[in-house]
Amino acid sequence: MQSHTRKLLTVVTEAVLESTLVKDIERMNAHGYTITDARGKGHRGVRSAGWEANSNIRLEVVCDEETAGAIAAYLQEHYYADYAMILFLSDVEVLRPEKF
Amino acid sequence: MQSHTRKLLTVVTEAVLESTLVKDIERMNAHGYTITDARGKGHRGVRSAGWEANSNIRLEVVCDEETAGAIAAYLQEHYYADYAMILFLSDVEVLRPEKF
Amino acid sequence: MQSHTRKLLTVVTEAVLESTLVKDIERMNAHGYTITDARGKGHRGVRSAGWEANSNIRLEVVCDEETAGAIAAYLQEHYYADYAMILFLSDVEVLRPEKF
Amino acid sequence: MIDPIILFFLLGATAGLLRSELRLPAAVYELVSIVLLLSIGLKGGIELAKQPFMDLLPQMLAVVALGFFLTLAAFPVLRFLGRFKRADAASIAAHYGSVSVGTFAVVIAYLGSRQIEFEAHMPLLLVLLEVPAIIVGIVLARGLSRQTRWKSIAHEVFLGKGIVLLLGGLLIGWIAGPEGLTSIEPLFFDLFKGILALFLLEMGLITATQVGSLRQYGLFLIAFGIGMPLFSALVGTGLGWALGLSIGGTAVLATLAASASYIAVPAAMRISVPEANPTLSLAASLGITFPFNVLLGIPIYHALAVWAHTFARG
Amino acid sequence: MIDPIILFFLLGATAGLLRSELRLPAAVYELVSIVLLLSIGLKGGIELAKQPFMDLLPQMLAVVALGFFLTLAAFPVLRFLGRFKRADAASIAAHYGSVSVGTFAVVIAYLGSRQIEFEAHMPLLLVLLEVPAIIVGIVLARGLSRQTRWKSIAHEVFLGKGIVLLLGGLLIGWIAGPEGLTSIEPLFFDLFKGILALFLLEMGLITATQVGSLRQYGLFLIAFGIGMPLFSALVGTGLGWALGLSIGGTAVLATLAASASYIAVPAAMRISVPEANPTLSLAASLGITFPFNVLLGIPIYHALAVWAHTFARG
Amino acid sequence: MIDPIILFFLLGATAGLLRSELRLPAAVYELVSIVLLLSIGLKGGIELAKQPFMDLLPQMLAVVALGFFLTLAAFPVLRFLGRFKRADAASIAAHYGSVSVGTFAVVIAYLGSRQIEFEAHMPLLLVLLEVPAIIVGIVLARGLSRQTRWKSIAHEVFLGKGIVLLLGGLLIGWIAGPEGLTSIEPLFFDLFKGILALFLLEMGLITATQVGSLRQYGLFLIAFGIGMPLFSALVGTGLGWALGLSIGGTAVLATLAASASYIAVPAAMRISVPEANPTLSLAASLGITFPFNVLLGIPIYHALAVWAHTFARG
Ligand SMILES: Nc1ncnc2c1ncn2[C@@H]1O[C@H](COP(=O)(O)O)[C@@H](O)[C@H]1O
Ligand SMILES: Nc1ncnc2c1ncn2[C@@H]1O[C@H](COP(=O)(O)O)[C@@H](O)[C@H]1O
Ligand SMILES: Nc1ncnc2c1ncn2[C@@H]1O[C@H](COP(=O)(O)O)[C@@H](O)[C@H]1O
Ligand code: NA
Ligand code: NA
Ligand code: NA
Repeated sequence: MQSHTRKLLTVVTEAVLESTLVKDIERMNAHGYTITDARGKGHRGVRSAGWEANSNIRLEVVCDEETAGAIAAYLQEHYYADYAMILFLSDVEVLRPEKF
Repeated sequence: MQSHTRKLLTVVTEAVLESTLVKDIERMNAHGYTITDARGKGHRGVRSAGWEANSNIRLEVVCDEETAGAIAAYLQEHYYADYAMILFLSDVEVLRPEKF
Repeated sequence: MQSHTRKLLTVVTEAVLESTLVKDIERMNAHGYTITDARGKGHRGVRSAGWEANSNIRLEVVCDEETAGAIAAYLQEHYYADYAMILFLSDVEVLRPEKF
Repeated sequence: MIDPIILFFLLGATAGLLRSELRLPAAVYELVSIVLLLSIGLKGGIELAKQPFMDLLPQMLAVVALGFFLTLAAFPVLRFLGRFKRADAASIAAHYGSVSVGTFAVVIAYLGSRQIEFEAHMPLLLVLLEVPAIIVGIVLARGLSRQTRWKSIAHEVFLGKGIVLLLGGLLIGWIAGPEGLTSIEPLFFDLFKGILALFLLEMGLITATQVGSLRQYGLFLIAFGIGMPLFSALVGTGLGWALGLSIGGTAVLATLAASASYIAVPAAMRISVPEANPTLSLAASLGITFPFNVLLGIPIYHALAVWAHTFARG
Repeated sequence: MIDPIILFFLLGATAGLLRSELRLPAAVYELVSIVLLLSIGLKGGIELAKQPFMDLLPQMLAVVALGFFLTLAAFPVLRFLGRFKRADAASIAAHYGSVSVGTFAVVIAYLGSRQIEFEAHMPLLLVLLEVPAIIVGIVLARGLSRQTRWKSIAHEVFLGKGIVLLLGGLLIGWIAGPEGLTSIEPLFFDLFKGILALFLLEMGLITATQVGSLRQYGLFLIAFGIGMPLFSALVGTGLGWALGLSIGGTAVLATLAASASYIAVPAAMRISVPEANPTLSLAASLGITFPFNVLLGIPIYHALAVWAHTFARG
Repeated sequence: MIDPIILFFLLGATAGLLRSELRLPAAVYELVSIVLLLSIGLKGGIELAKQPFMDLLPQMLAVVALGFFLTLAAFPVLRFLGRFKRADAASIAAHYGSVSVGTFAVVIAYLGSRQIEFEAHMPLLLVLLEVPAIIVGIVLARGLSRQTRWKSIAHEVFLGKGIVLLLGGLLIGWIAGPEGLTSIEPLFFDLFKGILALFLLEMGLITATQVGSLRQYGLFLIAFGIGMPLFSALVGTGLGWALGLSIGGTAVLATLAASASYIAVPAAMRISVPEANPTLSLAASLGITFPFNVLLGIPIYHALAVWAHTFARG
């Protein structure tokens, strides 16, 4: 069983951005994404998920390094200034590289 | 404080598989697992978690490299063909290696 | 676009600890955290999230290596003995190091 | 006059097609279905208490046979006319041989608001009709292989949420009887149609998500999704008439036959026939047959029942 | 005598301020708002069926103009007196030019328990008053630039959960009429005030979370959060009187004018004017204006309406 | 005749033991408990309004003493007969010195359906009986150390969800009075037993999950889980009789004494006595005592109350 390295991009941001981000990501050639509901705290204060305006999502994309970098740069440029958002990248091994 | 390297195996798949996967994983000597509800999109289309048949789970197992490889290979062999599923592996440090 | 390495500390533990942990983490200089609801199984048995006493949370903190180590050691010392809890660390790249 | 609960379905479907932000949280959907399943069971149970169980045996057996027959009838059509893979044909056939509780709730509401009586043990037939199709579907896909893990399949089928709540409700209603239940009537009976309205709103939203898959799988699936329930309703009407059911009861049985599962069967097929593509069967069952039955089918099946009874008498 | 639903609000606010563990799951909050929005729509729809639509046109146009006017009136105050950034002033103004469905539900309950009649098409005006402020707010923030993506803004505004459920309820009520809806009354009408009580409990909890931000942004925001609704209520009273509304109807219109959005507008602004700080507008709208209206405002607006009608007659 | 709500509990327990797929989402469980807690509080509050508060003081003090006494009585049994670790014995004792709101709701429903009157301020005693056991439990585990953070414990205890909703309901009922509440009756009073049925369904499912731990911890826990409530019920009956309560009131007080906490105390112990194993106390309280009380205990405690009153009079 051979494994291949890809990037996992994780974004935590405001739930209101969900559909916008999904469109962005698809346009930038990611082959998929996974979303979970989240709450948290950061520079823009507590986001406790008690109601819509106050909820976070946690979005993950597994993709090649280039795509991950491009998406990260795009999100940072377009949303960091105005939205509660963090993102980070890590290395993951996948078994079927053609899926990502 | 000494730390030890283990593998983190992450699986995103259909919620309907939850109890089956849990049995598989336990049989293959993982000492635990963590599950969160998720939604997403991949080769098998949008899974928006609006209702049961359409929901994903995100399952994590921290274990030694061998177990992780074995589980990954088993899942790939048994479920990749028929189910919406991705999996990826990464390196993590744990403090108490005997727990995993 | 330059990237910087940070640590991602992930903790899975009992939901009842949420507010206590959040206070601990903030006191130890983490700049933020993200929480999702979870269920799972470990040495302390099945925690199926059917009701409050039985639910887990999954808490993530991105921070520098020192803070991550300090939080991990603190949690291990104060909660490992009495609570269902695991924690693990991994390396992540962030774009804006000043945020973490 | 159009029933308001149908309007809720249309509202949901329209909102879904227009890609509105409207969405019911999964927990609300589950609450609503749990209450509906229990209500239907309880109502049936109360009535079951009134009649000797033995009298129902012939109807019960007939309905089980109906489930086998409909699945077996659908399979060759799908396999040879539709050119579906064996597993897909078997899985879709199982969906159509089984029943939809949502459709059942709508036909009950339909008859209720027109004050048409029907045999009160219908929920029992609903439960019975859910199961045989699943077994036939698995056998059609797998053959009668030794390897089929019937024990775990039985567990999956009989201990699924739907059957447990329906059967549980039936038993509670049976044991407690009408007086025993007065204290829980406000939740389970008075709110029934309001909760059904919320359920149909959600069903409309879900139905709308199936349109994409339909476009992909084309005309045959649409034709089957309308033709099969019409055929099944004819068989159901005939059987209802033969069993001596009232007009209302015949209409309910025809609707049951015509309805296609979208909860119990998909879950069972996903586990037992995983190579079948769930998108196909759900597109047909949710995208075509459910809205067809709810909007047009039920009045047609009612007319069929009236016609069968008049024809027989005259 | 104080209405019990107000007590639920105070309970929630107290629990929140004392940092109690009490919390309603997000799914419960959504269920409760969905039922409230549908109830309000349905009730309005039933009454709409009784009168020729054309007679309402003048009121509808007047209410749209009111939405434009209130937003435009709030903006300079925020920009020049409050010294807010352009985007922030525009966003807060949009919140106050639009309406709060929760406040509407409370004024309805208030008048209901005092048996004061009001024009039954008020939910229609509610829907109409939600929209113009959003458009004005975006234009104030962005100017009339070509780049503004009006299509996606229109989608955001008209297909948001609130409008879809209110309008959907209105249409269903209109089509089905009072008799058609009897079967769903137990859920949507009988439970209305109980569900409103749960909603206000949650609103109290949410309001309490805004206190921190208020402390940060200070006196001007508090003054605006009380002064603006009083001004808007005066305008609303005047308009209600000029349109020939009853005392109850005038009080409702004044309350609508006085209320500030905390669902539809925040969502729209977050997408269309992202550089506006949402903490500011929510602190004002949820932390000040909602409790002010619910606890003190509504009786004041009612008194205003009585006064306007007496004054006019006398 | 068996009450249908008990049947819902049995349905849940059976489904759980058979490992059915049936599961109520956490949000539904929370909604159901929130409504139950508020209903109980409101009902008590209405009645509280009718009597001078001072008359209740003796009963209130007696009930607080009962909470202290039961916890102190249970501890040595667990520590020396059961050979539990100090922390475990203290924690289990606290569970049994406190009360279960679910059991309270069942005894209320039981008396209600038999039209047996009871003192209407019982919810107030319920609240009072929740707290002392927690304090005793912590002291038993920790000793009277200076380090115990009583401030944060008090916060945990008095601002937990249960107490806030019960007390909040009591206050709202008290202030608003019976007429004030008519508008929210349909949700909080008419649906009470239906919602209790859903709650017991879920409790059955949860109870079933405790069987595994019971097997592990064995006979002593089972004996304690039945013996302790019987003893407590005797004490409660005696106290009820001594305080001059009616037969119904005595039965309620006996049931309160007999019931064991599974919400407030577990949460408090988990934070304040973390070294106590929560599996032990929950297995006893949920796996044994709750079903015992609901299925057998309550009729016994009722018989006890009748017997005490006859015996006393005769
Ligand atoms: N250091 C951190 N570690 C983990 N999650 C974080 C961190 N900082 C922020 N977050 C998450 O990202 C969201 C937005 O962050 P911010 O833009 O800093 O407010 C927060 O609500 C948290 O959920
Ligand atoms: N590239 C990806 N990155 C993150 N999650 C993915 C990706 N591809 C698929 N997924 C998740 O895995 C599920 C199944 O994937 P698939 O089998 O490709 O449909 C999807 O519903 C997503 O939640
Ligand atoms: N090996 C593991 N991999 C992933 N999650 C785990 C593992 N072990 C434990 N967990 C999670 O951590 C929680 C507490 O673990 P424990 O203290 O071992 O009972 C469990 O309920 C699981 O959610
Ligand atoms: Na069928
Ligand atoms: Na306004
Ligand atoms: Na007790």
